[in-house]
This record gives sequence, C-alpha cells and structure tokens, in this order.
Amino acid sequence: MKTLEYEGKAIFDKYRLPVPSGKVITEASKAEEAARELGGEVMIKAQVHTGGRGKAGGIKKASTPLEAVQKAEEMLGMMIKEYRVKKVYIEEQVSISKEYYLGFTYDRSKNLPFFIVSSSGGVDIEKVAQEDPEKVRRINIDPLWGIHPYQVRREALMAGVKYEHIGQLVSVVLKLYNVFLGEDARLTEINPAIITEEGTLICGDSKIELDSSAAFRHRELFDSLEPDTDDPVELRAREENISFVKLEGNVAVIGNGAGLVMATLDSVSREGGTPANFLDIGGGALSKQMETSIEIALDSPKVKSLLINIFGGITRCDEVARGIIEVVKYIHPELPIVVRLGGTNEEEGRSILNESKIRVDICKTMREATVKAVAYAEEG
Amino acid sequence: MKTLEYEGKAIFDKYRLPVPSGKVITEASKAEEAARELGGEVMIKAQVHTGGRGKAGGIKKASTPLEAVQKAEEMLGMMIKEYRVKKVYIEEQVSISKEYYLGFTYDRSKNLPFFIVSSSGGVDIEKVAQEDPEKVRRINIDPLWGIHPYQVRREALMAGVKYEHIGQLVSVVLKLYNVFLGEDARLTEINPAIITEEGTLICGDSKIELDSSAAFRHRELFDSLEPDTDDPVELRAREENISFVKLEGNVAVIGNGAGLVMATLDSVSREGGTPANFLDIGGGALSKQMETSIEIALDSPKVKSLLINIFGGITRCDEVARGIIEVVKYIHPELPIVVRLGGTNEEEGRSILNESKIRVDICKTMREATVKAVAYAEEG
Amino acid sequence: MGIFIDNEMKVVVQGITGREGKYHTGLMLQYGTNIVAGCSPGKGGQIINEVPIYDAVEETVRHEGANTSIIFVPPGFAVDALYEAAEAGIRLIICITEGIPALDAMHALRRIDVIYPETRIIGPNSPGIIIPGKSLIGIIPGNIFSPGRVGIISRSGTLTYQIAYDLTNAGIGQSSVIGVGGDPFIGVKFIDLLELFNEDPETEAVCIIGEIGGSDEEEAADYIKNKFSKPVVAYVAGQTAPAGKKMGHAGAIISATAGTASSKMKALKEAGAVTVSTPYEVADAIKNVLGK
Amino acid sequence: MGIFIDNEMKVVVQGITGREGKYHTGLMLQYGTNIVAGCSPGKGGQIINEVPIYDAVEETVRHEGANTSIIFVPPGFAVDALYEAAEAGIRLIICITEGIPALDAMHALRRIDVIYPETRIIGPNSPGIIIPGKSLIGIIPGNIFSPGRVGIISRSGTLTYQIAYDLTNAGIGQSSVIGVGGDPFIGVKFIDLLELFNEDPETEAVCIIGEIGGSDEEEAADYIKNKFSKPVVAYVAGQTAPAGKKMGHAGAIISATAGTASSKMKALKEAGAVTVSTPYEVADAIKNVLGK
Repeated sequence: MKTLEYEGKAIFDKYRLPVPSGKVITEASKAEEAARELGGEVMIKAQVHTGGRGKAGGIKKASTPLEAVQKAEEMLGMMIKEYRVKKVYIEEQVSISKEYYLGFTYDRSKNLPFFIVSSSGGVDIEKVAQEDPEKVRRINIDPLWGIHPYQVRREALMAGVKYEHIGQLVSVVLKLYNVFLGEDARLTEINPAIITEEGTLICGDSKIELDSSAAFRHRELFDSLEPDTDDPVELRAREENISFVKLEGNVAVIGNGAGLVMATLDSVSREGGTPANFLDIGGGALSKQMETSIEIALDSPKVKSLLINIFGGITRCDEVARGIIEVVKYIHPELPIVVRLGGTNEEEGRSILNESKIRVDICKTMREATVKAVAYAEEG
Repeated sequence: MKTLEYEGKAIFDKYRLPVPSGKVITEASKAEEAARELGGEVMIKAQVHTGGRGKAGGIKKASTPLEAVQKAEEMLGMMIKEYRVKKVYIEEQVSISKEYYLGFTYDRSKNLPFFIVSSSGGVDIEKVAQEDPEKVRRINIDPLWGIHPYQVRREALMAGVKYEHIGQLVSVVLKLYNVFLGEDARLTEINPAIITEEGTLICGDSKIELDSSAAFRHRELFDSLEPDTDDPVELRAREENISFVKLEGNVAVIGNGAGLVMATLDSVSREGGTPANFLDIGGGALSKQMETSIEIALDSPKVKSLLINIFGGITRCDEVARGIIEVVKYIHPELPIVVRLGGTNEEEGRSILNESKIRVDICKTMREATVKAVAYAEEG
Repeated sequence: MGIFIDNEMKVVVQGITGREGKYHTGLMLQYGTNIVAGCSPGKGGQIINEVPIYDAVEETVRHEGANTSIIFVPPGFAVDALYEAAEAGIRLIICITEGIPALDAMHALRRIDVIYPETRIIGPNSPGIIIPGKSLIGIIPGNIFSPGRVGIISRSGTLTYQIAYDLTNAGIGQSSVIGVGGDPFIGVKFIDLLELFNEDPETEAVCIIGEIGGSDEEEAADYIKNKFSKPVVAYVAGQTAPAGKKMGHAGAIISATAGTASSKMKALKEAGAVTVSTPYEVADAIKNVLGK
Repeated sequence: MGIFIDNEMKVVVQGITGREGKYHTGLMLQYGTNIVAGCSPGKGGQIINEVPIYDAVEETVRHEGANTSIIFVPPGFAVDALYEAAEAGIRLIICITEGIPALDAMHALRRIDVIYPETRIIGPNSPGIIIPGKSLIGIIPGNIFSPGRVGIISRSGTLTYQIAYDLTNAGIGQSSVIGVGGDPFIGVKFIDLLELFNEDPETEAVCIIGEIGGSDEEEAADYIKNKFSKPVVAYVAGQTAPAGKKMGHAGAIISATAGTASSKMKALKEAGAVTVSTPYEVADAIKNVLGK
C-alpha cells in the first residue's frame, strides 16, 4: 500500500521528522485560504500514486494566494500517467541549498533491512546509483544490532554529505528507521531531504510503502488512506479480498494459487496469446468467490475469452465443478469459457461439467485449455 | 527516582495500560468536586514515597463527596513513616474479585531484565516469594529475544493465574515492558493488578523507579516529578549534584570517590564511631564544591565532628589543601575538623595546611584521621 | 527417510484446535505422519483425533518428545508460535500461516537464527513437506504424489501439485518435495535445500519451481554452477508479470532492478539447469535428464 | 605483559578531543602506553599530542592497526562509541564514561556479546587498567603504583588508589590492576578476571576490592572456593550502608534481598579469602598471605 505525499508527511510528523507545513485540498477555491495561512508563497503539488509528477506539471510555485487558486484549478482533474489528480497539497515554500536522499527498505535474500544515503537527492536513486555510484552508500542493518549514529555518520560522509549537516541527518535517519519499523513499512524514503538556505534539514517529499499484511495493527491508518489505484475493477477485487492484477491482453485468467495463476499467464503467452489479468481465487473458495471472480475477470471490453484453470488438491475437482456450474448458470457469460480441471477427482469433475450442459469447453490438460482459450480470443 | 502512585499511573495511561480515573489534590476542599466527577464513591489515597500506607491509614474509602472532603482533610498533613502527606489521590472505586502481581526489574549478575508474575497480589512480593513460592514465577528476558505472549502465558499459568484472565494479562504485561524500556525504568510494578467483579483487569497501584542517568532524555518527565525525599539537606545536595546520603551518626564524612567514602564510613564504624552521612565530592572538585559539601555535611544538629578524607590521584594533594584552606577560612566551621590527605604530593599538601594555621587536625593516615574524628565526636 | 525427515520425527501441531489445524491433522495422520501432540493454549488436556493437546509447546517436548512442529496459527499469533517452538527446543518448524507481517517474520527469523542456530524454519506461507508414501507435514494433497527419485523445491503450492501430478502421471515418482513458502522473508531457501539434495542418496534429479521476486533462484543458480552434481530442471513462474505488482504471494513482486523471471531463468540456464517456459513442459524435461 | 595487555596492544582514544580525553591521553603517553590514534568525528586529519585523529574507529583500525580502545565520550554518545568500536573489530574496549543509562549499557553489552563475542568490554564507569611501570589505559594516577606481584581487581577508583598506595608504601608492588567499573551493568566481571589471574605467571596473590550491590563478589567467592589457586585478600566497602540508597556509584545499591557488604564478606571468607573490614588493613593482610 503506497501513501500519497501528504499522507506520508503526516506519518513523518507523528515521528517528529521535520516537514514543511501544508494543507491538502480537493477544491481549487480552498487554495486561497490555505495559501494565506501558509504565508502566501506556496507550492502546489498534485497528490497522485506515481513518480515523475514534476515533469508532468504536477508541481508548481505560486507567489500569491490567488495564483495558488489558479494553479490548483489547472492541476485538479488533470491526468498524470494513468492517475487523475483529485487532491492537491498546498505547502509552504522552502529554500534549497542542497538535496540529499535517505531511504530504508529490505533485502530479501539476506532477510535484512538496509539503509541508503546519497548526496544527490531529488532525482531517481536508481539512476544516481548507475551514473554516480560514489554518491550512493548502502548498508544492511542487522535488526538485532540496530542502526546507530556512527553507521549513519560513516556512510553519509562516504556518500559525500557535508560534515556540517551530519548531526541533523543522523537524527532524521534514526527517526525514519522508527517510521520503517513502527509503521510496518516495506519502504520509507525522504527524497529530497532538503538543506534549506538557513542550513536546516527538512523533508521535501515522502514516500512510504506499507505492508498490507500488517494492516490489522494499523487499522485506523489503513482506513484513512486513499486507495493507490483508480481502477474500479481493482478496487472491487480488493474489497472482495481477491488477488487481482489488470494486464493488457485479451485472455482473462482465473486460477487457484498464485504460482499456478502466474504459470497460466506464462502459458497463455507461450501459446501466442496475451493475458488480460492475474486472478487468484485462493484456496478452498467456491461458488460465491467464483462468481465475483468471473465478474471481475470479465469486466473489461478487451477480454475475448476466459480461461479457468483449477488444480484440485485438498479441494476436489468434483466440488469445484459443482461450484462452476452454479455460477455459470447464474451469470450467463457471453464469452467463450474454457475450463481445465486437474488433480484430485478430476475425471468426476469433468463428467459433472459435461453432464451439466453449461456452455463451457472442458479440457483435461493445461496446455489444451490454454491453446483453446488463446484461439477463442484471436477469433473473438 | 521513584514516582508517586498518581505520577506512575499517568505514565501507565500514556502506554494505554488500564488505570482507574482519578485526580490528585493538595487541598481537602477540592475533594468534593473531584469525587463528584468520579461518580461519588471514591478512594482517598495518600501520595507518599513509601510502601505500607494502607496500614498507616493512608488509603480510605468515601461513599459521598462530603465524606471524601472529610477523609482528605484527615489525611493531608499526616505523617506516614518519615513522609508528610502533601497530596492525595481521589480515585474511582473498583470492585475486586482477584489481585495479581506483575513486575519488571533487572538482574545485575546476568546483565538482563526479568519479569515476575504472582497470583497473589496486593501484598509484598518478597513476602509471597518466601511464604508461597509456588505462587510466584520469575523469568529472565534476553533483550535480543524480547518478551513474547507465550512466555507470559506459560509463567502466569504456572504461578496460578486463571486461564480466563490470561488474554488481558498478556496484553498488560507487554505494555508494562514497554514502560520499562521506554521510560528507562529500574523497576516497574503493578501491584495489585486487579480483576474486577466484571472480569476486567485494571492497575490498582503503580510503582516505577526511574534511572536518573537517563534523565537527559526524559527531561520533561523528570522536571514534573515530585522529589522523592522531604529532607531539605538531601534536596540541596541533589541540586548541587553532590552525592549525599543522610545517616544516623555523629561523624560527618566527606571524601572523594564513592568507594573511598564508603570505606571511610566503614572505618568510622570500625573505630567505634557512627557516620552521619555519605558524601562524595566527586573527582577534581575544589573550593566551590568543597564549600557546599561542608555546609551540607554539617547541616544536622547530630553532627559532632567532620572527617575529610581525600586521596590525591590525578588531582594533587597540594591543590586540594589550597581548596580546603580557602573554604575553611570562609565558612568558619565551629566543629572539630580532621583532614587526611594521602597520595600524590601528600606531604606538600599537609605542609600547606600546617602553614595556613587554619583550625584543622591534619593526619597522615586514614586510620589516624578516623580515630581522631571519632574521639572528637564522642567528646562533643 | 527424506530431506529433513527421519524415523525419529515426532510432530506437534501448533494451532490444532483451529479449523485448518484440525482438518489437516486428520489428513496427515491418515498419511502416516507421526503426530505426537497438539498445542493450543487453554485447551490442554483435551484429545483430538487421538492426539493429546497441551497448553504449551514446551510441555509437548517434555511429555511427548516432540522435535518437529507445524504451525497453523493465525497471522497475528504465528510469530509468537515460532518463538515458542524455538525456545522449547523444536529443531524443525514448518510454518503454514500466510499473511504474517514481513517485519515480524524478518525479526523472528533473525532472532531464532542467532539465539537458536540449530532450529530450521520452513516458510512462513509454506505448503509443507512431503516424502511420498512415507510422511507428510503440511497441507499438501498426498494423493497426487508418488514415491520415486526426483526432488522438488518450490515457492508455490498449487503449482507444485500441478507439476508433481504431471510427473506422477508420467510414471516419475518424487523423493522429497518441499515448499519454501511464498512470503518475502522465509527461513530455509532454495540454496539450503540444494545442499541437502546434493547429499541425498534417494534423489537423482531436482526440479526447481521458482517465482518472480527476490533472488533465491539466482543464488541457487550460483550453487548449481559451482557445486551441485545432479541434473536440474527449472521453471520460474511470472514471465509476463509487470514490475511493482504483487502477483498473489506477498513475495512475488518484481522490484525496479531485480527479480524478473527472465533474469532468473537466464541465471539457471547458464548454471546448467534445463529451463522450460511452462509447467507442462517439466515432466518431459525431467524424463530427458534422467535419460528415460 | 599483564592481564589483557600484551606488546601488540595499539590503543585508539575515542573522544580524544574532549577535555578529559585530551588530558588523559597526555598522561597515558607519558606513562608509555602505545596510543596509535584518536577518534573524533569531524576532527579527522588533526594531530593531538603527536597522535593522528580520525573521523571513525574503523579508519584507525585500517590505517593504524588499532586493536584496543579507550572511551572518553559523554554518556549520551558513549554507547554509540561502544558499538562503533566493536563493529570496527576492536577486541578490548575500556569505557571510562560514567552516567550511561543502565538499559543502554545492558543492551550494548548483550548485543556485543552475541554479535562480536570476541570483544571484551571493561566498564562502563571504569578507571581503567594499569600494568605498573609498563602500561596504563585509563584515568588511574600512575605515580602511586609500583611493579610487583599482587593483582588488584576493584569496583572503585579512588579506593583502589588508596589501597595500591598503601601496598606501594609497604614495599609490595602490583602486577595488573583493573577497575571493573561502578555501574550496575558492566562487561568484564570479577570472575572473568580471577580466571585470568589464575593463569597469570606475573601474579602471586590477588586483592579484591568489592562494593555493596549486585552479586559479583558472591560469584567470585564461588570461583575462589572451587578453582582459584592463589591467595586472596578481600575488602568490601559499604558495611554501614543502608538498603535502597545509592552510595555514589550507580551500582552501589543494596536491594531488599541481596547485595549487602556482610553477605559478600561472608561468602568470600567462606571461600578461603582473607577478609578485612577497612582499607588500611589490606596491606598487612597481603604481607601475611605472601609470607613476608
């Protein structure tokens, strides 16, 4: 779950990280009062779940409250990549004498978090790492050891941070690590960490990715966050707790188990088609979940066929077959549906489907089913 | 630094530990409004830095706001051991169906904190440990491992806590450990942890001992706490950062270094006297510190002689001698003073003192000085 | 008997009184697994499926000699169960629970690694281990496996079943099958298992079923190149997955710079593994490497 | 050369630019201690007392071969200095700083013990170590010590000087003198030092200077009883101290049930040590046990 800048900055503020004052608005008319409260000269910043908004016109200066209204008006409703700007953040302007990068995320192969510092902030850190590797330092953190000032100091100096900024920077980094741990983040970033002309460090932007698995202990926060997608189908899938990712192709896919669904997408590609989505109905799910899944998978004009690939393990294929029949009878899909049932009681499952006379193609192997679904999509 | 009940409960509340509502007052007339706000039937509890206040009449029930005023009036100003009651806590009454004991402190020999749980609460835990050892369980905590619900559950059940209370108890214990770590405590105790007649766990009392060495990062809290002594001399010593403990004897003692001062007290006893205090002027301290130290050491009618025992290491005895002369000339003490200077430049130090003609006895050895100071005290 | 499993294995089921725990305990017992106890705080003294229940894992070790644990406890409590098992002296823990917060898992794995270095953890979010025909600790459907000489290591449940079923139908049995789990932080990794399979006399060839995300496959490739002496067939799921999107498993995310299926396949291929691009090509590839 | 100290010792002073650090560096150099570097963040490149200064301990290890550190850093930063030294590979750390929060010290000692088990920490709140006539790492006044064959281990600074001075005046020299520190949580304890003195060919007898609080003396007594082969003279300060009051040192508090001077003296006496009740009786007792 990704936060918007203003959401992340509110979290930063809770941990006493230095952030500029600001106010989020959804109507341009509110920009005037907000700008006035913030001292007149402000930044207008589009709140969207994507990077690169500066280049896309999503960050503007305004010198007067009226100019703030005008800029907010231009910005609200515009598109940045696939995201529509629904909120803008009115923030006090800060002078910039230097920009650093500070971030935490984790290294899966070592099962450890790591810290990155760069003396080149305000730009994409991956790009800095490629073009100016000597300006970027990264260290793994042993969670039993913790992160201590000497480490931050050492790495920051090696990355080219000026000594006069080290004191503030150490304090900010330790707080940022508290955000990382305390909020169950997958990633926390301050980019840029601005040194103002007065020499004070302040967080120019915020980036936080939260771990949805930990939502149960951050309920209030999660409930308050803007969803990080605008897509109504993805939103619905989330509500129904269905694991769904929209893709660009025309063969809709439903399967059970993340690995099997990914493999089904691979198979669609391999047989010359293009998958329209990833959709894992999960283990043990039957008619209700299947019904919603089919609705979600088919909710796109691009989709030309549906491939249901179920492997029966503990849940037997005969049970699955009965579930499919119930749903298909009820929702009457108009597209060709190919069903493949394999595993426990697969033959019983297939004969139940056959006898039901519902309009689905029943296949024995994954390859056969995939080839058929791809062919339907090409025809359709 | 020990907290009073109401101070500890405010800390508990910050960590979301369940505490009854209450209000601290210093004038009996305020008890009426407090009691009314708390529902009429309240407890009146003397806030003093000592245990056993229940037996001493420092905890009373009141059934009406007017009775609360009357009880508060009786209690304010009374003495409990050597402490005068200056504040009382008006607290809502809670019903009691069971009382447990929960506490954290640390084991110095293992360099680890430990947790204690007992199914017998509301009484002195040391006494329970002696009389009903099977009702008390103690486990060491490896700070790298942490304390986890399974440990609390296991120990609590073994100590005889009822299973139906375990869920709440685990949650309270984990929060109490957060208090222990988060506030740099030497000890945190909930005794009793009350199970009400409705089956809810609530903290009946609070006991917290804070680590003064960590005061620099809890400045606001430390500044807000009542001092845990009423003695004006001890209070002054604290203000002056002099390490001072009042004792019962008549030979005042000043020395440099905690070990040497303790050893000087031992020597006074060994030579048949009784020390009046412990006072360590610390390393490198000279005239100003010596002046205050002498004032503090002599501020008791019991004191009949003063023994100054200084060992010159890095700080040389000649420097110390000059410091003593300056102070003694200025404050004109009327009691016999015995000074012993040993170590670096001890002979120079002694001749400087001798030549100064100030009225002090100068000794070469610690034994000689001690014997002399004890003899003076007996005479005086 | 198989990877991690010998005749001395005595299993305690943590969370045996929950729906999943109870159900799969029945299936494991049917398969012949030596389950000696269950653990469920507050339910001590009960008997479920003829298995005695205790309040604490430590009691199951003391009274029943438990040395292996399987965890069915919900995500908010599963890490506590891991700690409890490790402290009680359990030396193999299979954690089935899905949805444990990543940082909880990370802390637990590191702590247990440092304080109880003898303890091995499989998962979280693992389907378990099966030694076909002999023993099953997990939620794997035993009926689709058959005894034989091909080892399987996998990050995915259903996909493993799919591939094992194909092998079984092709007459190729399996020696040991281990699901390492689909979470970002897991205990035993591919490389640990390859070391064991390298020494395992029951195993002739190994099938690796990878996924996007992380770098376990790359590390495995490195090991295969330098030290592994048996033939390997590998399939990595997610060749069509876009970067930054979670594909079902919490661990199946391609980051901006690493974790793509093609980089993993490339590494494995260069290390000498036979790689295939769909699961239904695995059985033939295994036949080839075995020379059948 | 002495306990913990050999000819390979190369000392870095952490906090060398502070008042205390600078002053005592001068005294240590005068005494002949091999100080190779100082560490003070932001002051790297300077030279103080002919000692080169670096920003990080790791650099002093890399450039000067430092293997021993002495810490003069203020309480709020001292624990960071401990961590830095341990990570940099320093294997003996003497922490002079007084007033470190107890839980900080506890965490640091435990972490370093687990992650860098080869690292020994003396202190915090230690006056240091002296090998009379050879080397001094600490704030101990060197002039009052003399070379000889009596080891001293102590929880107190000035009291150690007092007793060592009496010994020197009585013609009894010292082999190694170590102040373990007056804080509640310390690294090296009496028992660790007794093990070393037991094997030390330079030492004929040991003098233990204890204090109220904790149980180090009791543990030492246990070791003396069972394993220590040299004569011991012991004095425990604080026989007249009341329970619950801090006697100067943060560690010198008698708890309700343990830590009294009399219980410590009793344990030491029963273990075979000669105990005395004032510091000025130590020198005679040492003469006696040495048969002089």
